[in-house]
Amino acid sequence: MAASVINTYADPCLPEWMNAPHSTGTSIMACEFDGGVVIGADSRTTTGAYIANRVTDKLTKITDHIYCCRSGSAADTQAIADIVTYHLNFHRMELGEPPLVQTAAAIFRELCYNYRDSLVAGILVAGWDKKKGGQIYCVPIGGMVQRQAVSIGGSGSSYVYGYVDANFKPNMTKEEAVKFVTNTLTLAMLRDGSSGGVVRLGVITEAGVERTVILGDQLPKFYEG
Amino acid sequence: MFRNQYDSDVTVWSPQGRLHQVEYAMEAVKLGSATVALKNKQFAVLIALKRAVSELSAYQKKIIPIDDHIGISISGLTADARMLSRFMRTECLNHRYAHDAAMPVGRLIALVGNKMQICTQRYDKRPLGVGLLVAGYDDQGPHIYQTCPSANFFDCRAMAIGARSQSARTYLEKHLSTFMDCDLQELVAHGLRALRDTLPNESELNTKNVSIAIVGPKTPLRVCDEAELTRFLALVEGEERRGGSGSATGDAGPAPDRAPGDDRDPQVAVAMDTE
Amino acid sequence: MLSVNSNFPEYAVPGAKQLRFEPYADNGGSVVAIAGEDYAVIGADTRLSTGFSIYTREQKKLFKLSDRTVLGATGCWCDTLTLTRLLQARMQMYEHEHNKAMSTPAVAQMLSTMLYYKRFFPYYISNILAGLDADGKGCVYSYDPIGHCERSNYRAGGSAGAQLQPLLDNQIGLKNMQNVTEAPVPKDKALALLKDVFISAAERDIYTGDCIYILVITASGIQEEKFELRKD
Amino acid sequence: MSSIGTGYDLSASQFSPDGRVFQVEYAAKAVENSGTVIGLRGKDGVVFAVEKLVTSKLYEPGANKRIFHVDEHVGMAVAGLISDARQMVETARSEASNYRSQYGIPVPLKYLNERVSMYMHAYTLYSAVRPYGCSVVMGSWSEHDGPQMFMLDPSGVSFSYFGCAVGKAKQAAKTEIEKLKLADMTVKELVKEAARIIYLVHDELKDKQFELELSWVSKDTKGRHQLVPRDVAAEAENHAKQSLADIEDSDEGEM
Amino acid sequence: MAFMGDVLNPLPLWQNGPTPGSFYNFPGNASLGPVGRTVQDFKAHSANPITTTTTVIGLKFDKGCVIAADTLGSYGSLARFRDCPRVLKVNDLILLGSGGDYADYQYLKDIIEQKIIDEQCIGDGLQLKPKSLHCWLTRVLYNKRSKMDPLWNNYVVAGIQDGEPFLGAVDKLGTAYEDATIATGMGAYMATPLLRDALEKGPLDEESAKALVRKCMEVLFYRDARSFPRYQLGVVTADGVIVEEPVELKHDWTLAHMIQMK
Repeated sequence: MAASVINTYADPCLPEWMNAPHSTGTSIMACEFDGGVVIGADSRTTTGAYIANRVTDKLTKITDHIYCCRSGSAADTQAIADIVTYHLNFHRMELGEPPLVQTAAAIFRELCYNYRDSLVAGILVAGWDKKKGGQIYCVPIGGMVQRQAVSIGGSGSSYVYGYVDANFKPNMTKEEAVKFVTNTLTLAMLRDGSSGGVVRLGVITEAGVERTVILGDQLPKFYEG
Repeated sequence: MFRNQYDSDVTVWSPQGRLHQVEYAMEAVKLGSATVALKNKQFAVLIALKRAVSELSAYQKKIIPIDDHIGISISGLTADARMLSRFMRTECLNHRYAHDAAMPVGRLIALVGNKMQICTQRYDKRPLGVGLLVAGYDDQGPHIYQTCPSANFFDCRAMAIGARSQSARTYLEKHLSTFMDCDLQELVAHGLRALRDTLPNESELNTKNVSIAIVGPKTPLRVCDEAELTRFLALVEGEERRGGSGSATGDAGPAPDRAPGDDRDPQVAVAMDTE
Repeated sequence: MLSVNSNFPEYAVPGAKQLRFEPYADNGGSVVAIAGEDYAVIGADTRLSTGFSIYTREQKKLFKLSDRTVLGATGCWCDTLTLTRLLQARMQMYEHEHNKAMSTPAVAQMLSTMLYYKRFFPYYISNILAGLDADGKGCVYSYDPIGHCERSNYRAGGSAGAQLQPLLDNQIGLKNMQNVTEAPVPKDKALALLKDVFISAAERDIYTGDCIYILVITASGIQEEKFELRKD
Repeated sequence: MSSIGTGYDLSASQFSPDGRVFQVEYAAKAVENSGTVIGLRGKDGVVFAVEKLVTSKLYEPGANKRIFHVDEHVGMAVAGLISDARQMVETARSEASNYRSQYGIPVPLKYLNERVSMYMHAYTLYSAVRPYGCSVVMGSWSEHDGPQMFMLDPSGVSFSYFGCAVGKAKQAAKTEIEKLKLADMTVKELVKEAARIIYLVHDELKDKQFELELSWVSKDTKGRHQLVPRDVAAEAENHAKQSLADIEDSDEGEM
Repeated sequence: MAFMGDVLNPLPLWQNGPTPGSFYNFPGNASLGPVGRTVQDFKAHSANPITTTTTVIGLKFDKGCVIAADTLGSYGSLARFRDCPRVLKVNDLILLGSGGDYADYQYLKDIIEQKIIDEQCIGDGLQLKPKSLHCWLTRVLYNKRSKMDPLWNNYVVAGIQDGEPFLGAVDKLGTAYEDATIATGMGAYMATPLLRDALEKGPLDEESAKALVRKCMEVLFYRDARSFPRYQLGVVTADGVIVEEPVELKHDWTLAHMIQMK
């Protein structure tokens, strides 16, 4: 996640992190299980090598049953999430029922595709609805959309594709899914300098969302030789 | 015809649920000379009667080619027809440009219908005072369509519109069952006989006052030249004319021949009628 | 303008090539047209290629615009497709408005205007128009991509145009020849010459080859002919 | 209708002293003159039937339809001025297509109906335009929402129905529809009933020829709106003719 | 580049006349809704393909055409999405294959699908034909390239045109052609020679055409670094269009034994 402010008046003599292009990094993840989805993210926002915020919440609420995990430019993704939230709330009133996850994903895609040249946004849209239960849609940079059973994103994700492929099982229980997401994100944070801090989690089921945090010092331990 | 307070605007419904302005526009179609369209299994044919405004003037053009596969024959306000034909030509051209294929006839007519409807619903417009007979050929074979000022259109097996066209329609209805299986020559002959029934007693069809257009498989729309017209006219020459049904009033000459009570054309009621 | 690579290096796509969009492509091909007293012949090879790969070996690059006018076009193929489509649409409009078919000189003039109208984002095409004029004489018009138009009796254009034109100058224009008398070129000789020049073009130009598609325009109509070239 | 002709009935943007907008009522009259249209909503789908009056022998049989597809899953049967109705069909189609392109899923009928109603209503507000002279019935079926049907008037008012009728013989048709136990019936049964009702209410003295148009959208059609297949339609039509003949026979018997 | 300003705006194609193509409502010609235009006006168009797919192969046989493409969506060198179907049944007459940017393909796919729904709604029984779709795609892609905002795709259109097989391709510039064999991307270099060679030996029937295409997919899997061993195959004949579920490629590595390990 990038706190990105372009400061064109910056003094060229200042250190890199005060005016340099804003370095970014994130690890986000979403995983289907029996009855819902688990979403998770690290909490680091960087400007260059400087950690601008160490306890960021990158899981953003869209509706009661739909959340998105944001990666890319913080400003871009927040703006997009706000627009979609507005749009879906309006749509819920028109329809008289909660909107579908697929609908949310379609709006995200529309925005990300139409402004693909101006935005840096990789988003996971996850949630639960009556029609199809727990769902995850991945909207990467470029503006395509793809439903996936498990999806990871952000710069940290490149380090853990193998772990996800090796450990994902369809129809996990909620506890298994939470454990799996926590482990994956921890591994990503350990290898990606741009990701770190705490692991923020959300479990979305028919009952709504259940948010938890696993603090940085309570993360699972792995080989660090 | 007397005035009533509900006929001043196209945006006013009468208490009976009628639109008088639209119905009046339907009358304009009957001011034009008659035109006939009919088809067999392969070909669609337009046959029109042309008028000359005076001895010195040329005959008014009645048939307008739209594309290689579509032609229209008009009755009513020529200027309105020109506007519509320009629209139709552009649509056909665009379809060809984008799809490298001829525009299906029915789809073109649907577009025309929707365009014409707009001006039957707005205060600042008037209905188009022209009826069209459209002959076209596409993948589904030959088509005849009729359009009205009411923005209504009909997929027809044969049709006639214009002054005293009732006689032509009577002829067409009578011989309807034979059209499908007859050849092109016979088809044109039927059309000419139908058209002749709309003529006053003392006038005759000749190469000057008749236009014929033919379209069919591997036959791009062709408006017949004089030689071909002569050949076709020869088919019906010298035949006994049916007993003057088309000229009950004896109103001769090319002047607008509207006579009250004459061809009380059910078409008007029909087209505005909501069936 | 945000650039993923300079502003967000973490999100740069690893291994992806950064491409600059180039709206033009050179798809090769050559056209030769020769006009005679009462005929015009025009031929174009049928190879459509880009760089070292051949899209297809049987792409006709001649467009019959009417019974007496044919356009040969090579260069950026997407521009060719668009230009000829517009040209055909405009010719049909002309026919509707004037109730007659467009003459070759009229098409020639219109083509020039259409090309110049895109002066600042031109159609990258080498156009050669052949046909019969109002008097029934053969005519050839050649163009540059932005609409310069010139009438002549013979012309070569396209990827091998520069190689072929001197040969035509010599053989038909009788340039640099001594003791020759100018005489109209008979149709058979024009056809034979056309095939010969393409054979030599296929030898030296990799963008020309496979086959020649020839159209012979006379008062009685347009005849087609094909002639095989080398396919490597 | 005491205010008729007093000059308060010439514009859609004008109330009469007794608080009515006559132009809208007159537009509804145009619908009343039209061939009868009925819509029946059963337990697994919706059936439309239209009495299409044929005013000339010269028309192509089966053409000039009064039932339209709005989207894959939505059908629309229309009564009133057909040219006005076609405009409504266009509006509904573009609404459906916009929804699909924006949200990536088929438009819910409830939403579509609301949009089309708003459009229809807008034409009852201004003097510069006239109200539409048509009523439309829309129907759909989906796994999630089951069968749904709405009818929309020239006034822009719409309601959801189990069974509805509009056009010349709407009263007679309504009476017949009320006799049916719609909620328990399948579309296969409803098609027969729909055909029978149209044949029954058709007034042979006033309008000689007519064609019966039938369409359905149901679980069996996988939620796609389709014209009823030719053999099923023919069977329903025969059944209708037969039951009509039976009634006539029994009438004669009583004489 | 001051004059380029004219280029980015949709300019009429000639003065004082109806302009086929510019007032025709192509996707991308119209603004993208209330917000679309404002940003488009000043944005620099230089989009690169992001999530990409590789080769698509098309081959004509005596009674129809076959198209094949793998299901991998690559994110640079990362094999990011493994389930990107890109062989599309358009209607009973047309099969469409696509390579290149997957987001652009999804965008155009939605538009094509709506086009087909619109046509079904008309209900006149006429169906879009492959040649028409091929032409339409050419126009769409050319218009986009003329705005310097291309759809970064190659399309292969296969179908039955008036009873005869049709196979055509369009690239991101709007370069269109028809041929009996088409392979885009890496396939142009590695599959085309195999396909042309087979076709030169005589006409193919459906089974031999499918076998040949499967062979090409295998070769491409060995030699194209962005390929994937799962692919879809679609066949169009006069009987209709069939798109297979993705199948696993059989690959053979026995060659490895021939290398002497030291």
